[in-house]
Amino acid sequence: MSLSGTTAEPRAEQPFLQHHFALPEQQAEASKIGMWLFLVTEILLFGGLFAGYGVMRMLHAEAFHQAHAHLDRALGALNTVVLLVSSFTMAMAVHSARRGERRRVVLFLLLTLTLAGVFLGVKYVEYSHKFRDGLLPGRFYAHRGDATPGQFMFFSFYFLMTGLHGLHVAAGMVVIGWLLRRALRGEFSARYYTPVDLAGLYWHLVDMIWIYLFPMLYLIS
Amino acid sequence: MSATPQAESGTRTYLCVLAVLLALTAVTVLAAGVNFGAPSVNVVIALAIASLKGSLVALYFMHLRHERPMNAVIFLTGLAMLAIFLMFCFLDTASREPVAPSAAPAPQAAGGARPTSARILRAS
Amino acid sequence: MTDWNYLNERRGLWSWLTTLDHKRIGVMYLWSTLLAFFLGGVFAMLIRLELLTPGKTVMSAETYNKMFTLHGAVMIFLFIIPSIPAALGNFVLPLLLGAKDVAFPRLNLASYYLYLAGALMALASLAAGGIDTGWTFYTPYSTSTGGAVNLVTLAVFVLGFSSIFTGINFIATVHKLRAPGMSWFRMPLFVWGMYATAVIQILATPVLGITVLLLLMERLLGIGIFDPKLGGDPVLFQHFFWFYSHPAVYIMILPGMAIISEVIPVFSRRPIFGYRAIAFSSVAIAGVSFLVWGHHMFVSGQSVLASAIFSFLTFLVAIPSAVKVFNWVATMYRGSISLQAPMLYAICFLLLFAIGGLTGLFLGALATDVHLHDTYFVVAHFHYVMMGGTVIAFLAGLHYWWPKMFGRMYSERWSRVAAGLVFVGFNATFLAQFVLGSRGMPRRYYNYLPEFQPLHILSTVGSWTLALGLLIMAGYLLASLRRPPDAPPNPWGGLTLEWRTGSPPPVHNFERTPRVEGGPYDFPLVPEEAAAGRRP
Amino acid sequence: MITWLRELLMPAAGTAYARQVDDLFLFLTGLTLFFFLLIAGLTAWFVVRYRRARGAARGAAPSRHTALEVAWSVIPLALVIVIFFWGFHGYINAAVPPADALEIKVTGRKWLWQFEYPNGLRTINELHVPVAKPVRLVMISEDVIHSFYVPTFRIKQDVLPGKYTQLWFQAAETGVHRLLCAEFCGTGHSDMLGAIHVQGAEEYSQWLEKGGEGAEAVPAAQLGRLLYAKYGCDACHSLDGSRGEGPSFRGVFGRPVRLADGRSVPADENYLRESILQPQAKVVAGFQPVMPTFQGLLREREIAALIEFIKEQK
Ligand code: HEA
Ligand code: HEA
Ligand code: HEC
Ligand code: CUA
Ligand SMILES: [Cu+2]
Repeated sequence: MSLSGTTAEPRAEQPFLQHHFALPEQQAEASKIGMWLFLVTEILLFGGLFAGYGVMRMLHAEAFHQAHAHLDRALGALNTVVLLVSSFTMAMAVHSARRGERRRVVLFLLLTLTLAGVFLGVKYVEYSHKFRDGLLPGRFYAHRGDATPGQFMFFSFYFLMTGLHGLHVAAGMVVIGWLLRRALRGEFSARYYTPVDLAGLYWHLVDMIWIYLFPMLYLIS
Repeated sequence: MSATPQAESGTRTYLCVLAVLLALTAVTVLAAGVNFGAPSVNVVIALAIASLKGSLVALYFMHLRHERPMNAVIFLTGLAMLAIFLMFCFLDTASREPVAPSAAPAPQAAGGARPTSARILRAS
Repeated sequence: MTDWNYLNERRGLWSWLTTLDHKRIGVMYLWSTLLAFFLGGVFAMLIRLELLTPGKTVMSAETYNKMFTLHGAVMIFLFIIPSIPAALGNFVLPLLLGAKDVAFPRLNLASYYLYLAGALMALASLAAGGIDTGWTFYTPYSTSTGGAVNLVTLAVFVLGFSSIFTGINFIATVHKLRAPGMSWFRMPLFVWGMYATAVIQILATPVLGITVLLLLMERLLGIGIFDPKLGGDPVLFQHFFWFYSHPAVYIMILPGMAIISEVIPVFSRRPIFGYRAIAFSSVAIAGVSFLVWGHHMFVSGQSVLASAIFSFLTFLVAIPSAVKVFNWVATMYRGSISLQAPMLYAICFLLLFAIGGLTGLFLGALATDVHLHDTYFVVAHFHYVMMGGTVIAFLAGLHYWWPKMFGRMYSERWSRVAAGLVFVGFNATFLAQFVLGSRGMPRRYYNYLPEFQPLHILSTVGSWTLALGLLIMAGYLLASLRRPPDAPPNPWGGLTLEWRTGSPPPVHNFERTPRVEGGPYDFPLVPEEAAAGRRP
Repeated sequence: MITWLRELLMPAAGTAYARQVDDLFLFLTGLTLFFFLLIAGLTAWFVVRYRRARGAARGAAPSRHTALEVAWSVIPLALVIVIFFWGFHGYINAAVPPADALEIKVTGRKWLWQFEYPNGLRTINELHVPVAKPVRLVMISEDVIHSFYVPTFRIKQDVLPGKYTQLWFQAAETGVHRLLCAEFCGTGHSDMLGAIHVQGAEEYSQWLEKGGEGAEAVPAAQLGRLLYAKYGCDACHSLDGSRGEGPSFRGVFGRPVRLADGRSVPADENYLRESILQPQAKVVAGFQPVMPTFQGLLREREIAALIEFIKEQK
């Protein structure tokens, strides 16, 4: 896609079109490529944690197995479901935006936001249990009577991974909130909804990462 | 516009995908309970299912199925790099030579007896 | 020449700090990185001074250790990584593509402010007691030593994202903002180089981010992953670190190679030899660079199997570099060569990079690396590729685009003097270090055996010559700014798009979006001797 | 010419293996010189011949030439593959010690090397080995990563905390070789030196019998000075009064010492002895308790010698 060709309508009618782009398509595609590149960096950021987790698990298989028993599978599964559904609602939000159905966009964004809130709520419950039992990362690990040593290592990674992921969820909520505001102002249309599109991509990635975290942390058998 | 999927995937598609995702979640949880002999089998199964779910999200929710291929290329390159990173980290950890003073046993004396990769390489 | 340009259309500090113009952001990056280079250079001079005699010359061991750590960190994270892409690249890439700006101007500015923040944090660490870990932050030393390590790791994290943002911007720009008629194989090779660089920046830098975060967590929470006492593995840190830092060395050299690929054809008035070979080798280097990081760990306790694999893959990287070198040389054949400043530096690059790269083979070979690892041989190797390669190429680019950026020509005579001093001084400084290393002088040594002193003296004196050369360069470049604008739009007779607009360019780069008919180096085979734009 | 280069670039070779390494090193040096001269030569020629001022016959020149391009990709490829196997061959032999090797345990710590021989004898910064017999070092660190480096043997191996690594060599002739620490480990990194004494079988076994003694002749204070360097006290304690990792020995003896816990004790013989054997017992104010204990490492006579030596530093 190059600068060639002229825009259908004068720029005046395309307030969102930045000066250095010739066409809305060009701008939209550029932003999309940018977003995917950003998602890749996110994957590799978490990748470091995956690598560390994998190696430590190779070195302390037994301890990891013992330790993961302290996690609440039910809550983990619940959160997985919550996040999957939120992913669906987000996809619907984008879908409606593309169709220019502004009211449904708002509706689905609201749903997604609530589900994200639920997710963090559940995490809060889980965390508070761990804190109470002294299942804390690193040198703060205070749990007594472990069968095998080195279980703190599991919780180091549990908190690092879910923590970083949680931060991403929170950030996502901020973005969705901002989208809601713009959607309510009716700034999006079938011709311009890139922000919704990009936020959607981000949200699905956050979901995808959890899809891996869940079995890695909760389902070691 | 060309950024949007050529073949619109509609509400129904999204609903189906969601259903499958939820089903697969149930499957992993159940599978985790079953004992397939070696624990490694469970790990493989769990990760396989996760990858299946992941690709569904990527293909439909993230439109990669209908997008222009460029974005998919970017995504896959990222995954490839991640794979390389994990692969070498694990390979090194798995193939370290257990060394020990003949008195005390090595920290991970597990494979003390088996011919170490160095010996194999040397033999070849 | 146009009197309204990006420099003077809007005035005042505020107009700079809030600008979204890639040219202005590039210029801000340029001054910042040059400042960092100067700073790193000052530290270098102090290092060399201390090494003039064994034992204490001017500073204590503690100070010395902080000195080389800071020197390395500043040169790598604050200077060489951003230097060519974020400073020169930001300025010329859109021009070369015939675009009005990069794809995401706001992201571009954000990148600069992240850089600024990171730089300030890194320098603040000086006040906070400095750090003595070496730029490689090896655990468990880095988790047990005192000082401002936490602050610096955070700084590195921030700087990483500034670099990532530049990468994202460049890739999106190359894909979406090429001028009409500019097919992929009509792109100047500089763009290809930048593209390959951006790929590495995006794929490698996040891992650096998580690495320093884990290091931070290790220090704050004692999570144990790198701490043998807690069942962790200190060698794993080295895997994490080098997964970024080896590709990072190609983040450094690819832009350098990219500049050389522009300068040599222009000053030889010849189509570049093997355009596609050079373009693809850039991409090849980017790809393979992810498979070789273990060659920094041959004696680290890494498994023999891993070492063997990494050693083999390391050698494969050498091939595309070889291809490039030979193509550059072949380009000069039957050319019409003029030795103006940029070409002078380009030729310095050819010679110095060849040495630096070839000595890389000593280090890639297992048996020899065991002896040479962590000796001055390694120090010499990477200064030949980084200072002699990248920095010299950066200077070539600086002299090549200086007229375009600031609308001024600089003194030809002084530029020759400076180049000469730099070349001689550099070799004196670092050739000596090859011998030091192969004779068994370890690096990061505050104190050394008397038998090594003669070579250290040579090296130190060399560094003074080098510094003199660079200071002269700084002198005439800065002096040129105080003269009225005198640069023609196309002083060197280049064919790429940036020469088709004013020097300095107008705010939106081109009066009219240019259309591209031919390739970037289609010089007429028999060049008119009236070399375009020679100064009267 | 070759030997001249070898002498110029490499330290003397103390093992047969070292010579193998040198061969590869010299081959690579030749390769480097060749390609450098090739590139420099061509560049110089073109620059002179085709200077813009000069009206040389330029005419048409191809901007691509497949045969040429293939050649200069394939030839380097072939070369590097040769180099790889050459280097790999040496490395793999160095990596796998012979089964019958004599085993010595090495412990690295900030900033000294400690050796433990099969018969339980311990030495510091001084490794004694028999000539022409394979020796296997099993190494571990007590703090950070160090690296065991013997330039004349062309061998190096990082010494890790919490995990054993190994190294082996077979010294060709009797003599003394230098041992260095090659991985940055802090303030004393460049002072973490040692010596490897390669002795004839006879001499070596006698040395072992005598429990490593051999310095009776030397008067106490002189012996103290030797030990001061040998045991790496100099890494932390200066003699010129300048403050290092630890306090200077200059004028220590006799004056009252302020301790971290506020107390003040006179620096008499007993204090010095204690400071050497249990450094953490009385920590000097303003210093970290980083001094390693020398309990069980020093023979009675050596302790006396060190104290004598410290007393002399007025
Ligand atoms: C600009 C940065 C840069 C570049 C481009 C390179 C390029 C290369 N480097 Fe280097 N390297 C560093 C920066 C760089 N390096 C740094 C900073 C360190 C130390 C980090 C630290 O520890 O602090 C290091 C360390 C380092 C090591 C680890 C040493 C050790 O610590 O033990 C190794 C080992 O394999 C290595 C190898 C190579 C190789 C094979 C290349 C190859 O890419 C070179 C390819 C180029 C050529 C081969 C020359 C051109 C070709 C010809 C002239 C034709 C003839 C060619 C053939 C016959 C093959 N480098
Ligand atoms: C980009 C990378 C880079 C560059 C350019 C340099 C440049 C130099 N370096 Fe350094 N160096 C490193 C990266 C670099 N270094 C790294 C990564 C390490 C390892 C650190 C570690 O072990 O952790 C290292 C380590 C290192 C050591 C080893 C320390 C040790 O192991 O104990 C030594 C010793 O001689 C040294 C010397 C020098 C010298 C003399 C220069 C000279 O070339 C410097 C010359 C520059 C100047 C004198 C400044 C002049 C600048 C200006 C005048 C500004 C220009 C302004 C305008 C144009 C307006 N460096
Ligand atoms: C790792 C560094 C280090 C090494 C090696 C070291 N010391 Fe020390 N030493 C210290 C430090 C730090 C102190 C001060 C804190 C303390 O008293 O523990 C100290 C204190 C002392 C003192 C008390 C000095 C005073 O001013 O009161 C004596 C005596 C001493 N050391 C002797 C020795 C001898 C003898 C050796 C070698 C056999 C040696 N040290 C090796 C670090 C070191
Ligand atoms: Cu021990 Cu350096
Ligand atoms: Cu490398």
